[in-house]
Amino acid sequence: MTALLEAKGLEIHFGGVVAASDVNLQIHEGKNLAIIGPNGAGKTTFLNICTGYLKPSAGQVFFNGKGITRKSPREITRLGVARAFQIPQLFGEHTALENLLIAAAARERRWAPFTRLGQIPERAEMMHLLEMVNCVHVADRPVEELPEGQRKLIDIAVALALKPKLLFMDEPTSGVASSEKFAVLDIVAKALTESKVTSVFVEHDMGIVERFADEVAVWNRGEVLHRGMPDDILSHADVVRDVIGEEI
Amino acid sequence: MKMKLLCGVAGALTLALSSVVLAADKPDQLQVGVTAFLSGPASVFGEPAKAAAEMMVAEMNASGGIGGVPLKTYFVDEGAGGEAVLAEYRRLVQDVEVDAMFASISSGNCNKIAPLAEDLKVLNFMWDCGTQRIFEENSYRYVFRTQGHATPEMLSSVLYLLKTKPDFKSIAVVNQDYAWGRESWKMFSAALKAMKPDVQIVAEFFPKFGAPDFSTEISRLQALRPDVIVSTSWGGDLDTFVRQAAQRGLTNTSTLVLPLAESSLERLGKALPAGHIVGTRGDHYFLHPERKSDLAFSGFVEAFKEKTGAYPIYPVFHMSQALNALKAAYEKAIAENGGDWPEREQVVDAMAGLSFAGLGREVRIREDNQGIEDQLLGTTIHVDGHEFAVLDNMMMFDGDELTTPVGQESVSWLEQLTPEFVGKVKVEAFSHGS
Amino acid sequence: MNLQLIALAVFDGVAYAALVFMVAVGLTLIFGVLRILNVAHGSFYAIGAYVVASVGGAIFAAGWSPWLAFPLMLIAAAVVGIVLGGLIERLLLRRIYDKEEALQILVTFAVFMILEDVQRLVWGVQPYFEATALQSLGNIQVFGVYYTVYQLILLPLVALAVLAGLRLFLRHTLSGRLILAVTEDREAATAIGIDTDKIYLMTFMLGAALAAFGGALASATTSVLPGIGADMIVLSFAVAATAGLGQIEGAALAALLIGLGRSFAVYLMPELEVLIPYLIMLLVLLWRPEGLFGVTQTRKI
Amino acid sequence: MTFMSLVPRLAIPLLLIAVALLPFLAPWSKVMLTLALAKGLAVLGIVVLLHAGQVSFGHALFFAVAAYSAAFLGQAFGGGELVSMVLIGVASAVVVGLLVGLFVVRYRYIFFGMLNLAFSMIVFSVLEKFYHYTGGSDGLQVARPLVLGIEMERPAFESLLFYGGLVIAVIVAWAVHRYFDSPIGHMLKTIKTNETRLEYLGVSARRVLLVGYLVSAALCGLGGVLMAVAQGIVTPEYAWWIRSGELVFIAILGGAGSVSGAFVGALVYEVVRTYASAFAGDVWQMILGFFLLGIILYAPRGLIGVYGSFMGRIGSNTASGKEAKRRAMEAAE
Repeated sequence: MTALLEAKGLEIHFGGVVAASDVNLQIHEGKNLAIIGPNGAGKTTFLNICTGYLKPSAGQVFFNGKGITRKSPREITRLGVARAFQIPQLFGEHTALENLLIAAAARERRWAPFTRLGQIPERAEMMHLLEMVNCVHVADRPVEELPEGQRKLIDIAVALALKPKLLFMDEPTSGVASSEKFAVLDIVAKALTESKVTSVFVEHDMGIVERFADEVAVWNRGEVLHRGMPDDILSHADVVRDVIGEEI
Repeated sequence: MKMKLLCGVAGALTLALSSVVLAADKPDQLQVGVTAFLSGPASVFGEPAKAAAEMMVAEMNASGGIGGVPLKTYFVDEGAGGEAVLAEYRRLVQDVEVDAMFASISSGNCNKIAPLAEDLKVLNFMWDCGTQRIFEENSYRYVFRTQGHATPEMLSSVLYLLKTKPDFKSIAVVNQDYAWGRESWKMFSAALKAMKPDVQIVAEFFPKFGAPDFSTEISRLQALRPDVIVSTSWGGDLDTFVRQAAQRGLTNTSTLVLPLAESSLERLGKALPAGHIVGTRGDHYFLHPERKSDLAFSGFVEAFKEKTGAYPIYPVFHMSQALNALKAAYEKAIAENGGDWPEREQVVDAMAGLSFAGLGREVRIREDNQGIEDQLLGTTIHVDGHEFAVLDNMMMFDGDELTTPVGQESVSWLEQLTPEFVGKVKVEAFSHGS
Repeated sequence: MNLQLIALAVFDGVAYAALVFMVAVGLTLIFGVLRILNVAHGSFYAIGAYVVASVGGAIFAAGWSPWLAFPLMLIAAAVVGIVLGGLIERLLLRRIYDKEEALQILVTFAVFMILEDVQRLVWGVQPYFEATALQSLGNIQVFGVYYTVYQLILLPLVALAVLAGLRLFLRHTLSGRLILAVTEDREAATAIGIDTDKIYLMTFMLGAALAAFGGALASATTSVLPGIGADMIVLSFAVAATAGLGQIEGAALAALLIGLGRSFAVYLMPELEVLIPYLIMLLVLLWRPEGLFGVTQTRKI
Repeated sequence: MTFMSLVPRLAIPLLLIAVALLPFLAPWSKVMLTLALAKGLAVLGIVVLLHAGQVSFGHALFFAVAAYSAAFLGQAFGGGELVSMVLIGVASAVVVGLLVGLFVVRYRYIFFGMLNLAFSMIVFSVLEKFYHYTGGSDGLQVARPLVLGIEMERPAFESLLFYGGLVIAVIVAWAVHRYFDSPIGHMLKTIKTNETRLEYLGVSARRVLLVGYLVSAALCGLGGVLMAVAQGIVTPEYAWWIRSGELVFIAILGGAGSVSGAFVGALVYEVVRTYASAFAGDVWQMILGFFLLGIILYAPRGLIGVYGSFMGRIGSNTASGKEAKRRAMEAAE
């Protein structure tokens, strides 16, 4: 099994708070990795480092064997790493479809000034993506008017529109009503499989982790404490005490 | 296509309208547009000129107007900016159809308006602006200047300085940074270097137009100690400079030469000490040595002081010249037209060689449409009865001798002057009491 | 350039910097708290100057003591700050705190345009000059050059006093601490129950009063005429931006930098005089985008 | 389709025809309208940046750069040629736009505005100070240029400028409209709403903004050249901060972000300004100030927004009310 992404010895701290301390992690192609851990454990920081939003004070990140530690989010994205956010990062004034079309135009580098966004060749593909995340009925509504749950889905769809090799998702089900969480993740998982995307997702809901993760990594105080198959990890005593206990 | 059709129809319509030629009947009124600064720093000139124009027009109309036709004036604020002035100028000429325009105070506006007036074929008096370039660079049929220009003003200042203070060695300049400040210094220095080749120019400052503070320049000048400091500034800039210079004792060590200070005398009050040289942009002075005992003159001065709270300054004189030039031109044209009201073109023809007098000495229009005006300068003195400096040791220079000859360019003409010119030039002297 | 000239240039620069600081510090204070760049700030400066020049002119002409010039300046500044600043904050700014930045700036731009004409209507267009305060302190000779005590000594002292006073006020009084709290974190301050409305009003009045005080002090050294506000505002923008918006001590240093730059330019390259403030601002901002003392803010995702 | 629902769609052509015919009724207005067009073009440049949520308080810089380039060209060739003036003017605005833009696109909001201000004040000071090259604060004369080698009289030249300007304005407005609807135009808009996401799409927000900045510089430049030849003079005041403020003012007045609003705003502004300064010389700035306050406080979508909701209200009495309102808004933007 080859590592699609590899983090080696990452270090970063904010003031006195250690957000990453000798973090080493390999992400394997074709697997869904869940990251769990208490608040402030450094999970989002890890995502921020891997996608170039933060620069670690020490350590390195490799994607497909290529160093990306000092690269910007833009360069890393262009290498095939996409990201969905805890708070959906969308273009609020644009419609759901337009959000996807902009992503598609970015992917295909459609810079010609007189082609209309609504008429780019990727339109059908994007409609299909919207269908996959069950949002076709809101395609023409500005996303700032949509409920959080739908915005989360569109945020993920925007990331998928880039056809990434690797997708980071920061708490894909937070803000989604608990009765819908599974439905949402079903949709996402289906879309991921369909597009053959490797994913890493930060998650607090252990039910979700259990159902969707192929592997689990446990974070605490900026360190990776454990790593393994969901069943093993979720029954691990320390994990139950430090992470899951807190979650309940 | 549609546009073309529309243009065609409308074009035909305008043609039809304009082909109705109006005979030169005596109009109900003679309309004159006046551009002047009514806002901004130069309103120190525009406001008195406007007040004067209203007084003089009322007086003219009371005595039958021009050829029996009363005058009506329209004022345009030059302070609104060049583009608004031009728009308003067009509106007055094309819409209101004024008979003549007086434009303007600013040389910049004169530069813009002169070619426009020529194209619109409207009689235009450059009633106050000083730039000598307009008639040196182009010739005009419709544009005239009813007063002198910058060259005699600067040349007379240099001559007065050389006559009253022949032994000075060094000079510095503090002028406003805009065309007038730069051009006037170019001419002043050209004339000075030509007539006193050994003069030392120790500093040239062009602080920003409207600068509120000259402290740094004054420190520098105090360290340099030039014998003479010239400044062609005016309005608030001049007032501020003189006050700050006086406060810090610069006026004790250097003689100031201030060609435009006649317009600041009253405002400066006691701040301008005795012994400094003041020019009047012509022979413009509320105590004009030849006119002050003339009842028409002193009556106007008193009435003006009554109305505005201040004595008349040079733009008032310039306004009187423009109005009197208009009157003289129409009267001449009427006479040449056998007593009938003249066509506009006939009035323009009548401008050739016209002579007229406003509040000062007589002015004559030369063949290049430039007015020839005498120049009066003096040295400040403080006397009882005036809360501000007045002029003593006055000299009147003949405008003919000092104005660049027709067809020559001012700076090169000034450069070929010689030190002998100082002695040759004709001067009439007056003292404060005379 | 010899030592004497350097000293002279420094004196001139410091006196100039003192005046600019007074205006810029008010601007930066207002920005720090209200997050509004107040274009009308220059108008407060001009109106402060006009009030002192016209009222002073009247009372000294009536034979009052020239020493009244100094209390008059303080009173004029306070009145302009409280009345004009208060009115503008309550009637206008309060309604636009939730609007876009561009609209906020334009509102103050509109106020600036209105106040320009108000000045013209009230005081006319002729320059006022009222130097009683300056004359009453006399001159002092340094290196054979006469300076006014007012400019060489009083202005820098007043500027230092204002700087020290502001520091004391902000660090050691309740109101001041509240202002600082709002400057540092608006949301948190609101969350813990600080009455931001009151703080905004107070800050705006204080900032406006400082600008008016700058104008009042300047009125003794310069002609007061239409347009002085427009020039002062861009200059104080430059100072505030160079320092880092919201930085009070920084504004003092930036004012000094720009004041000295300007006076040395007059001695060395007079042509560059007007360019200097903007060149300094540009170089500083290119090197440090948030200004000399500004703090970078990152967005949480 | 009722008549009322047709009105919004016809509004712009009707307004265009009205403006085109005005000079026949009032000949003096031709130049005023040309100046309004020139400003409208520059305001369109501001509108482009407003789409990215950025406000430049120094865009008069490009106006001035292009105007002075045209003036220098005219002086160098003793009159010059209108077409080359336009091309060189716009090209120099774009070149300066690139130099300035490379720096300023790294900044946002207040710092973007201030840096632009600083650049424009530097250019302003240089134009004002270096008298021997730039004519100082009095500026440079721009003699009436040849048009494709033909010498023209003033009336014909002014008509050409006006109608030529009108045609160019229509073409440019259409082009900008299309630019806004293109992918890169939409990306420009996302700089306002979510620049982080844009970067996470693999797009350089700076580059997107730089493109917008160059477009806006070119538009300001085009306006500047038109202004220079229409006025026959260029002055440093073209680059002054109040000029830049005026452009932003007009953009908000017309309707922030609206293409046609830029021209409607410029037209209204120019008319109000001309009449206010003619008939209320002492208070024209005050009138404009209150006008601006009223717009921001009571009609933040500008004149275009006022028009849109007005048409909507009329339309709402009819069956197709909503449709009419939507069309009115569409037509307006």
